[in-house]
Amino acid sequence: MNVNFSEEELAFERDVKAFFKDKYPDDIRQKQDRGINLEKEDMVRWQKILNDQGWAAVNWPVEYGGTGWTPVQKYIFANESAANNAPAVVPFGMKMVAPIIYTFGNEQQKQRFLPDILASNVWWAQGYSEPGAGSDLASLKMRADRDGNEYILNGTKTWTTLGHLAEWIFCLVRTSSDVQRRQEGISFVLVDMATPGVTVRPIITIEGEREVNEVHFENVRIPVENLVGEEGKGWTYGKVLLQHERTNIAGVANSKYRLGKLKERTSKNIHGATPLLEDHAFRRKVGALEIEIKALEYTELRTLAAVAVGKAPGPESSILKVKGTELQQALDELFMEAAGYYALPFVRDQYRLDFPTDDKIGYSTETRSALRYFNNRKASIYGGSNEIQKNIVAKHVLGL
Amino acid sequence: MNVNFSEEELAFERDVKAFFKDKYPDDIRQKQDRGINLEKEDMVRWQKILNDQGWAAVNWPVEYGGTGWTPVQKYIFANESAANNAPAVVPFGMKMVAPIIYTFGNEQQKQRFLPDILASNVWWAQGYSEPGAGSDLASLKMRADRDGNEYILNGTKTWTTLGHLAEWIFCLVRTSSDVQRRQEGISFVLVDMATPGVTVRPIITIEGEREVNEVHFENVRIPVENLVGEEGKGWTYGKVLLQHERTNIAGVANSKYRLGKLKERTSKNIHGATPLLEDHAFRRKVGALEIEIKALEYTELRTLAAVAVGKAPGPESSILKVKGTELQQALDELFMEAAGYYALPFVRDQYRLDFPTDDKIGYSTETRSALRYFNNRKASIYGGSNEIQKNIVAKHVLGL
Amino acid sequence: MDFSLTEEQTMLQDSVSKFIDNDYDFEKRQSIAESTKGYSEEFWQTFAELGWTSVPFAEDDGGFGGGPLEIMLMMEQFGRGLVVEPFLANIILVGGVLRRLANAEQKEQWLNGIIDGSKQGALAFTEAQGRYTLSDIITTAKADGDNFVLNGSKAVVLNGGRADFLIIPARSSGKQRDEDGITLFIVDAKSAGISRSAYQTVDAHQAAEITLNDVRVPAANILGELGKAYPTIDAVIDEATLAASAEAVGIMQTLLLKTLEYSKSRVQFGVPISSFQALQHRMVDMLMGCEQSKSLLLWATMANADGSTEAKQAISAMKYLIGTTGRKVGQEAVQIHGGMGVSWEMDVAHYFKRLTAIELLFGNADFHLDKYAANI
Amino acid sequence: MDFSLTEEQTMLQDSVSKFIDNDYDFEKRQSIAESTKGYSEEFWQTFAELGWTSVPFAEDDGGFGGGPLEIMLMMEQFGRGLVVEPFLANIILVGGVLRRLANAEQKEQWLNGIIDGSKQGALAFTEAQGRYTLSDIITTAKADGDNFVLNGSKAVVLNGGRADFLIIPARSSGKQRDEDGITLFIVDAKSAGISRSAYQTVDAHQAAEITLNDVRVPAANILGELGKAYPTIDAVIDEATLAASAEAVGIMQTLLLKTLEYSKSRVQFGVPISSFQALQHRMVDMLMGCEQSKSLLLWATMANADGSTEAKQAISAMKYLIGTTGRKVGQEAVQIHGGMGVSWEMDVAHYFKRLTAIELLFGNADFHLDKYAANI
Repeated sequence: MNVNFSEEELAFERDVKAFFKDKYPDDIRQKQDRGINLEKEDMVRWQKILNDQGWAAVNWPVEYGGTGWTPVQKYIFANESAANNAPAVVPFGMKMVAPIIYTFGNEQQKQRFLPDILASNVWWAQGYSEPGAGSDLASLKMRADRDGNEYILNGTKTWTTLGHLAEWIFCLVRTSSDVQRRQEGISFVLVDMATPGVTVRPIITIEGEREVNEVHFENVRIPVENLVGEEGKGWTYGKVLLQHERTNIAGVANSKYRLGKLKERTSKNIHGATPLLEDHAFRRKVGALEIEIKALEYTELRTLAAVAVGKAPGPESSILKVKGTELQQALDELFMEAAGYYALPFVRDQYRLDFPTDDKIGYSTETRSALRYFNNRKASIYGGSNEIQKNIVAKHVLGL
Repeated sequence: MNVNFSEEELAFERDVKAFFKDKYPDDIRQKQDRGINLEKEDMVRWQKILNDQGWAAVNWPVEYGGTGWTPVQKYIFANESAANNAPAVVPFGMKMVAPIIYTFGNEQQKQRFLPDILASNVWWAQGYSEPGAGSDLASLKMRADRDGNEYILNGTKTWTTLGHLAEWIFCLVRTSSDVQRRQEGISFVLVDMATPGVTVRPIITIEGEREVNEVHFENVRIPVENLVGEEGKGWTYGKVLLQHERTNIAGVANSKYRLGKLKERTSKNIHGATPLLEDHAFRRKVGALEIEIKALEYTELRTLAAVAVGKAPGPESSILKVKGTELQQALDELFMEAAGYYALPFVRDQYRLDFPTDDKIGYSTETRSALRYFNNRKASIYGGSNEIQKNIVAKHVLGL
Repeated sequence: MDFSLTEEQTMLQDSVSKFIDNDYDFEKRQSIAESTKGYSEEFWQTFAELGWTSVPFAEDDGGFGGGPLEIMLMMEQFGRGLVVEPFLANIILVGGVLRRLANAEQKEQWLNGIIDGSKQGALAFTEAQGRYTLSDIITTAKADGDNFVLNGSKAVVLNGGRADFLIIPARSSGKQRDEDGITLFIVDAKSAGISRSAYQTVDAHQAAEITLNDVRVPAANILGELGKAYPTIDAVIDEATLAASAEAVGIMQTLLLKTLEYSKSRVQFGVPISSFQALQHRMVDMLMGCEQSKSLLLWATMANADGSTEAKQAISAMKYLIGTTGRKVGQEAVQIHGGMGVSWEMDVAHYFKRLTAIELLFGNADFHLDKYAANI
Repeated sequence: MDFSLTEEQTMLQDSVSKFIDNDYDFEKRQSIAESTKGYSEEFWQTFAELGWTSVPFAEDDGGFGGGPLEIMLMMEQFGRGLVVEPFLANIILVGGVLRRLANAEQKEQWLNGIIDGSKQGALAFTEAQGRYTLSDIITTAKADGDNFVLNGSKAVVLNGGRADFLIIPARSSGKQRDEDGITLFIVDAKSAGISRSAYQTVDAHQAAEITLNDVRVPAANILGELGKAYPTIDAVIDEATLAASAEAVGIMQTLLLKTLEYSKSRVQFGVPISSFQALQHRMVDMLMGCEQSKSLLLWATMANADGSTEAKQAISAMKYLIGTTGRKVGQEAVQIHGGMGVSWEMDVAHYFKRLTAIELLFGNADFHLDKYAANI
């Protein structure tokens, strides 16, 4: 056991640093640092740069374009990416549907879909939740009725993040109701969102932004080739996907970055005021959170190390999601506390590149802090609520 | 609404203060202040002094010897009693069985038992829990089989606090198994512990003291006159008792007293060390706990005020028990933290009046702190665990 | 010691409560909040007509002669209804200063309009660097003949954008955090040299950044004594803390009720989620948080009303507890509502936001715990 | 960065683990703890024969040449078995000082007996007023010819009652909390002027109060340099903190396992209590606490083993986290065990007590969070 990087790992770290220095676009960096929402174009551009480097698909098998990195390499890359505040990959294509396609899809599907995901040519959305279904996914009602060589889809998906920007959507649908268990009769299908009968309606979230959507399907016809794997096995595939999603949801590298920013901002002297970080109670909170984040970093590293010696990422990854979201939300709270009264102004206009600096309210992105806090309450709700995660851990890890 | 005492209340407070000054025995005060366990004789003596004053049974109806005090008077008395660190009344007779007897017992039982409880002539123990039954009281197995004018008792009660010092025990027993619900067929009986077939065995608790017992009943014959109320209604009576028990379990006055002691002790300068109370983090913890205790004091006062205008103490008293024990246990933790290394010595011998002061370990009762912390983990377990209390509140207060 | 209400208090409470139930449902509240003004002028007139805007003022000033208890009863109901009308800014903050310091002329000119609802005011008590320290003021006031010249800026001034007049604390002497040397000036909001940048706040209230650039104010517009305003500001912020905390308690109780209701109707895995024990226990914790908060609200309000020496400790204790348990109650309400809890269309989301904003007003939990702990 | 064990490390771990499983069940442990000596001399000899007492010492000194990693692996197992034998006091504390500072003669006289198990020692690093500040020493050492004269008292000296010799930090110069001016003296425990009051601790270990009254110590018994002992004491306490924390992690994992088992077998209301969701979620929290603690134990141990600059921060981070989550895990284990959890006869009660004692050793959570936060 040792804590230091090996020579090879240090060399890799130098390469990654150099890459970010040379290739990470300055306009995107500026937007990120100033709290300005990225356009889809920004995100696509950055993904294509990563893809040119061969680093777009960190976790994919090498044969489909993955990196083949060791856990420590992945850790180094994630840290550098976060340290540069680079945009996280939109997960729906790269991290969600792609693993299902390369694991359970047929050769034709792999060839048709994977390259466009890798190159960020096609954006995907997730069609899991339904109104009324929530964390109880198996109660889903959206139907796919076989009609010759087509399925006819009817139903509604909800909480579809960035659904208004996506070209394709993957859905869990009910292909049969004549089953013993609700989990049976569910299939995994891929839908071109340009197909007639698909409509996307915005859901405005608590902080006032459009990030999620309801997607309605009315007699939407898709070819049977768009079924992934076997009919009726969608639930099994979906569970695998949820576990992939959880591995990536801890967000430790990003939390480390944000904690650094918090310390930086609260160390500043403003108009003769004592920096907040000198306040004993606040400093202890920052310290305690840093400790928890460090612990989670090692918990994740231990999990990855176990995976590297052949253990599949199993239900214990739920721990990473639960703890990871708890810490992200604790960070949100500290940013808001640090902002004080400046957490209150609801001034979204000032977050654009051409906004006059003199008119800006707050020293930095204080006026983002409460909005982020509100929005990010979703972190413990979406993707299987933390309550569901705890149920999973209780059942599958603790055997209760 | 107002926060101050009225003239009458202030006069009452003066009377109570004078009583404690004049009548509270100095040797008992010394033992209490030096952390020395009281003998049964001490407790009896103090109860008799209270009884001579007419203040033994704070909550009883006046006709049986109660005080008839208003909630504010009860509050004043409890605070003064705690401020003098006077021993709390042993609850099993005064607060547990007596309310059952004067509420559900017959005239003969009232006359036979209540005066001796009031005068502390007879000590009672509680026979509710059984091995394996725990918080699930209704699963009790101890039987009472009718045989002519007698019941024959067989079974075991456990966690019987001070059972080795008691002369009588009240028990929930099963008088019939031929019932629809487990709660039916349970009766409430009174047992002279000198009856042949009753044996008491000690249970040593976590901190190493004998405080609780197992009480075994083997063919113990008691007269049917010892049945309280109706056969098969014991469960109903027992529930009322549990609610009485909960009202008294918040222990706010005592927590206030202890918090004061904690502040006093941690304010002292010892050999050039900075007093612990000057430590910012510790001081905040003490402050936060004081705030919670103050809040609970007002929560209790509000409950008592509601009772005074005719509402019965109902399931909401569970809140007092849950929060009250949480705060007592938080105090235990702070005392232990304050003791530091001196929480570790396991030195019970030094807690007696004739122990040479020079040989004592610790400045005060530091070496009691961990033991009390360990022992008092029971506070959230006995008398219906806090989990059960929360179930009760969820069901009966929140309607879940 | 007595928790009972007088008949007058009960009537006041009922009157506000009925208004919330009959006229101020969530849909109405949202349409008001999203309107250009951000509050209903019509309702504000109703508040005045019903006498609510006159509650804390002396009968001699045309008021109702009420105190902290009456304000508490009203604010709890405003919390329940998530009322966006600027009661706190006009009646508690501005009114609190004027009824203490304004002379007859000043009352005539400014206070009457506050009480009859015809004028909007704002107390600019915050500066960016000061966080929650009321004496941290670097806005300067320099004497110049019969006038004073004000320079500086004020941050997140509640009601500042639509106020007809402003009360500006400025430093006429002393150093940055000195309590001595702070003077209150009352100025027309349209005076030369004042620029305002108004905005909505995250809880659908309104505030503004205010810059003072050589603003000339006649000495007659000083409220009270030169340099001696701090104790008044401090007392008014205490009252505002009590009022906002009462609103918070009203919100917390509403969030609990709505969460209980939702949990009973929301079915997952074939049963209502209210049947899940883990959620039940958490809702019990919410209840305990609400009850404990309500208890300290009563203590602090009564202590302040009675002029008790423990009033300031009680206020800090209350704000700390409501800050910490309010955050917890709000988060749990959202979490148990799941996706709906983070949807703009759901009332719960907006209660949560207002509760969060109150946590940040007049000193957060850390600030007040430190204040409290300094005096234990 | 690598979490894998060497073959030697795995063998060491297995060897201790097998001893716990085969020879050290709870009944045995209790009979040892309640014996007069409070530990098993026979087992202590076994520890020596198996080489465990030699693990952290250099091969030149007759040791195994192990470091923090090997100690961690052993201590986790000792935690699992709730071992009362004085490994921490003799091998980590006393041994830690001796292997750093003792000269050849001193090693011969004192260290050999520690390694072969024939001698018991104690490091008297605590004074009553000092809490967790290692430099807070008022015991004095005054030079008198070739001797030093020691006066003062030492509090809660682990293993102090049965130690054959004591290592006494005393102030040869400087003020109460100065790091400079502290000297370590090694003295026979039966020297004139030493009085000891020995007792069991609440976790069934042993300690003593020690009074030094004109104790004369030859200058040859100074360990290391006059007045320069602080860095050594500090480093040894760091190692002891790591070792005790490893023991704590072993205990926490054991408490979790025992709680899981108990909850599956304990029936209430007709079902095992493991089926109650509220308890399930709390056991998941226990698991997360255990995993997070284990992670920081690994970080801190590896950092210390590698001589990393972040080692001291890592140790404070770890002790803070284990202090806070350990307390929670212990309390939950007891609570879920119900009445059994507070019964002397149940192993869980004794794991809980030892875990609590470790929380208080070498600085509690508050102390280490302050240390950590000072350097963020």
